[in-house]
Amino acid sequence: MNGKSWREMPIGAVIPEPGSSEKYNTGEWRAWRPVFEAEKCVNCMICWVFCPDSCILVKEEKMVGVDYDHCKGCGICAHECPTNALKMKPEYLFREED
Amino acid sequence: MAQVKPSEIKLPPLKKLTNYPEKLAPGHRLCAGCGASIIIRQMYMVANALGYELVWANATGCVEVCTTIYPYTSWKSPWIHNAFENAAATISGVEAAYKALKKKGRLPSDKKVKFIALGGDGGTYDIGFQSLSGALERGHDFVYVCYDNEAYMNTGIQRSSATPKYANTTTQPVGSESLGKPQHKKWLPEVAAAHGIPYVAQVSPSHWKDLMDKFKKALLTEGPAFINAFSVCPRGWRSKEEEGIKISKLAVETNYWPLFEVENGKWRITHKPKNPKPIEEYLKLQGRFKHLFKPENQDKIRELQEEVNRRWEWLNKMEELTNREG
Amino acid sequence: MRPELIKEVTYVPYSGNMAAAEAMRQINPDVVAAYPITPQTELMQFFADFVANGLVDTEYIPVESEHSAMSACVGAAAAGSRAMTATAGPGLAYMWEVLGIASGMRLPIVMTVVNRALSAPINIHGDQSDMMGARDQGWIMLFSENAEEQYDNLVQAFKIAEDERTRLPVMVGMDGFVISHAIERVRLLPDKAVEEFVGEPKVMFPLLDVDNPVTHGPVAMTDSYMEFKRQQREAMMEAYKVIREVGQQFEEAFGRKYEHIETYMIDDADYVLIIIGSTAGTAKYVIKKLREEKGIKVGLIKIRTYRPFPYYDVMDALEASNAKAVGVFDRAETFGAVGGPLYSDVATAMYLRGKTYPIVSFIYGLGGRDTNVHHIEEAIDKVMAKAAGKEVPLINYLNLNE
Amino acid sequence: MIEIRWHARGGQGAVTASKMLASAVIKEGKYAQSNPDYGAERSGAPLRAYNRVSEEPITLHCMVINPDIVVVVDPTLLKAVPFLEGTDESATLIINTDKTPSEIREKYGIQGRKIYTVDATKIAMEELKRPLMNVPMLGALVKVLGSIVKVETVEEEIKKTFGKKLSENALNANVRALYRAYEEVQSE
Repeated sequence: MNGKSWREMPIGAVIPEPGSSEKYNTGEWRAWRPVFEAEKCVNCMICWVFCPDSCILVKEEKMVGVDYDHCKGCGICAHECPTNALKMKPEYLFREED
Repeated sequence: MAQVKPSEIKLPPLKKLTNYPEKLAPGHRLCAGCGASIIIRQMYMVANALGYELVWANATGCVEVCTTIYPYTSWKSPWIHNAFENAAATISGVEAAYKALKKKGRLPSDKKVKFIALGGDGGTYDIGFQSLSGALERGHDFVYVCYDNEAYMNTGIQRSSATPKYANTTTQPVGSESLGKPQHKKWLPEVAAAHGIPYVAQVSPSHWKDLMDKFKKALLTEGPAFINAFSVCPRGWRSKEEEGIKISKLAVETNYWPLFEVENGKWRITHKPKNPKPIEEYLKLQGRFKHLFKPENQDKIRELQEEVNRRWEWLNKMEELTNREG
Repeated sequence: MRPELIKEVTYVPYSGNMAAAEAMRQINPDVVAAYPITPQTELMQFFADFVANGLVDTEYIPVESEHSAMSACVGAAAAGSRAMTATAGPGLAYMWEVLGIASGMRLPIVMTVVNRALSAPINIHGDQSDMMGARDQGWIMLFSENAEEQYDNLVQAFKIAEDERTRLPVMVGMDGFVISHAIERVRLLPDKAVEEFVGEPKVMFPLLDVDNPVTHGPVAMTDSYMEFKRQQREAMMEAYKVIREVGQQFEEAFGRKYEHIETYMIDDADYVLIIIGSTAGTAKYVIKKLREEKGIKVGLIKIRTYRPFPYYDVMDALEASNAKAVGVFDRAETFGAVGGPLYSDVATAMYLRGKTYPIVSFIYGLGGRDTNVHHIEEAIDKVMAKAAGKEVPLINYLNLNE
Repeated sequence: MIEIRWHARGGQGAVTASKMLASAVIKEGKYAQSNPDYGAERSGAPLRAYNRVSEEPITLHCMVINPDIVVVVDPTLLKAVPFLEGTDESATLIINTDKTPSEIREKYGIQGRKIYTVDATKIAMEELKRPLMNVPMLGALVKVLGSIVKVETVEEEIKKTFGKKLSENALNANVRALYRAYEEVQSE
């Protein structure tokens, strides 16, 4: 809920904070989780170029993992990965750990 | 500034592109496996590499609704939504303002800017068609990108003029007296090309190199450019989320979604599958065509194949015709 | 540099369209997006001529429809530029959706509306149904009696629209043909004086500030939409003050008085007419004549600010008079409601003060139907009859073939 | 305030004449209106145009119903349109005809009203070589109006209106036509 008074909100529903949706956790939607095995990865960046949710984490041109706060678990990365470095596993396996 | 031919500007390899910040923030609420955000991200990869700031006008539709739910926005670029049918008119105003403020020395930033109008097929082929045509004809310096998922997906899979024949939609559903949409899809890039604008292209995110190369050309084009992008919709097409890119590839490899461009009147097919796959390969992965696989409907699949062939031949003729010597 | 054309106050024979175009030239907006429609067409032709001859620095977009005209203005205003347009009747109706977007996004766009009838049947003539149909779209609405007022109102409009307290678009209406096409004496202000009065654009959240990217026009769900609408109401209430302040500044600078309403011979009036637009001028003539010839004391309240509606001003004026009955003139219908839109507003004003004057409602001038001296006299007769306690129909049509 | 109604046919320039009159009056620091007959400007079709001229501000924004002066630009309209409509016996008529005022009075059975005639067609044909009677009729009207506007101011308006469109010869012909009608207009 927004909950803010109309007096405090910017006029015209302008959103002055770029990229604020990062605060919104779409990772909750996930039923399947892409699990990354770094040793199989060749850093081809195919997963990165196809991810619909900007969730493939890359540092210094190397794939380092998945942003689980936002990944919705569509599975495209795993499906397209040429080296099977990403595999989809049921989310419940991990949720219990939380 | 010296004119550099787009072909002389090379995009860096994928790895290098990862060095730029993501301009479409996660946390947007597009469906898992949505094609539209893949397209937008690939466009940003090009803009980042070429040093362009993109200013967006987004038609009402999935992307608009899902990326800007107050107080959240996924955009790290200036972005405006006006209405369903007027993204092209809106960007016309923004682009005109840019020219005016530049002339009057009142631009707040001197960065390299390009104006992008973005709409789904509903906002582009149908309700936004007049606005699109007007803006193309007037020659504004902008790129119109249509993410074509072949129906009004935002509101629950209603047919559009981009819906292919025999697809099952909620406003022309399959029933005892109906096989889905009775008409073929509108050939919109061809219509856009008929405006005589400098650049028109059809792309698919599965062929990302091709997409990026075309978006690069569109960015470097002075004047209007139109790009029609294949945008998989797992929810609306009744397809598997993880198969989005696979389906996109098949759309190209069956010639259902030819990759082509029209550059200053010259038509060019940018990818010619050596052995095009039969249309069934593409159709069978999507629930919206499920009814065509009943034995009594085999002729309908043939009909769709014929339409694919017809467009493919037409494109080949256009290519031949517009590239003749002398 | 665009040339300075008018260096001192000049009296010219201008039509309303010419006066509006001249105001636009002097305001020198950044962007104008417009589509021709009778009786506004001429206005845009004059302006296009200014563009073609370098008399303005404006980026002019000859769009393919009114819908796109307003859509482009929304884009241009959000971008951080000063945007103007003009339309009439069906053109305004076609813009309707985007009108609410412009005000909802709080964009200070300024538009002339050459008031024209709505179809069907199709009719190109003067009628205020267009603006009355758009009255809940969140725009500040001013009406002009004549060409000179249209000019003056446009000169004031950006100061009203861009004020931080308002940030609302402004439309200024003048009656089609009878004002837009008729030549009258108009006082033009010097180019420099207008430029100075209008001032530099006041910009908020400009889209073109790519270093500070903002999102304009997001989705607001059930948890925030209503708050934004409440803001708009507040802005409109603030506009009531701002319009008055700008009117005072205009008077100080140029000597012509602009308030929310204009009263004419009201102080001792036994009968009061309330009118919007050009017919208020005809009524002034009749009032003067009746007073001179027959000693009948009639007065007039002319509504200049229609949104926000000046309830207090109307009631102050009525209470200061000797009004025994009031005639309210609507150049628009509201089928299925009592009276026309102005009738409802005046009745509400009375309710707010706990005062009820007998009201006679007049519907006049639809589709350009002439309303002349005789018709106003006929209306005054009815108001007098009502004041005398006689039975008068609640709604009366002027110059209608019964 | 004087109210004027013009009767002419589309293409004869009555609307322009009406505008030039208003402009000249305004130029002299007085008040005027000029209204075309909206939406009926089809070439050859009968049309009306209106003027109001006054020493005082004019607030009337309705059609001219009871004109003080009626100007008939085209003599063929005398039979075709009710040119006396809305006038009373105090009205003034200015008619383009080769007849005298009393001949016109007799032919159309006109009671009261002051009648002026001028052969504007002849003036137009001689000076302009074309049947453009608006300028000569304007000359006659200016004469009848008397002190409210000077013919020299109208001449300036003609030069301003036509200056860019016409050759110097044609412009001079118009000015001659204006003055000739101004002099030649006759009353009973």
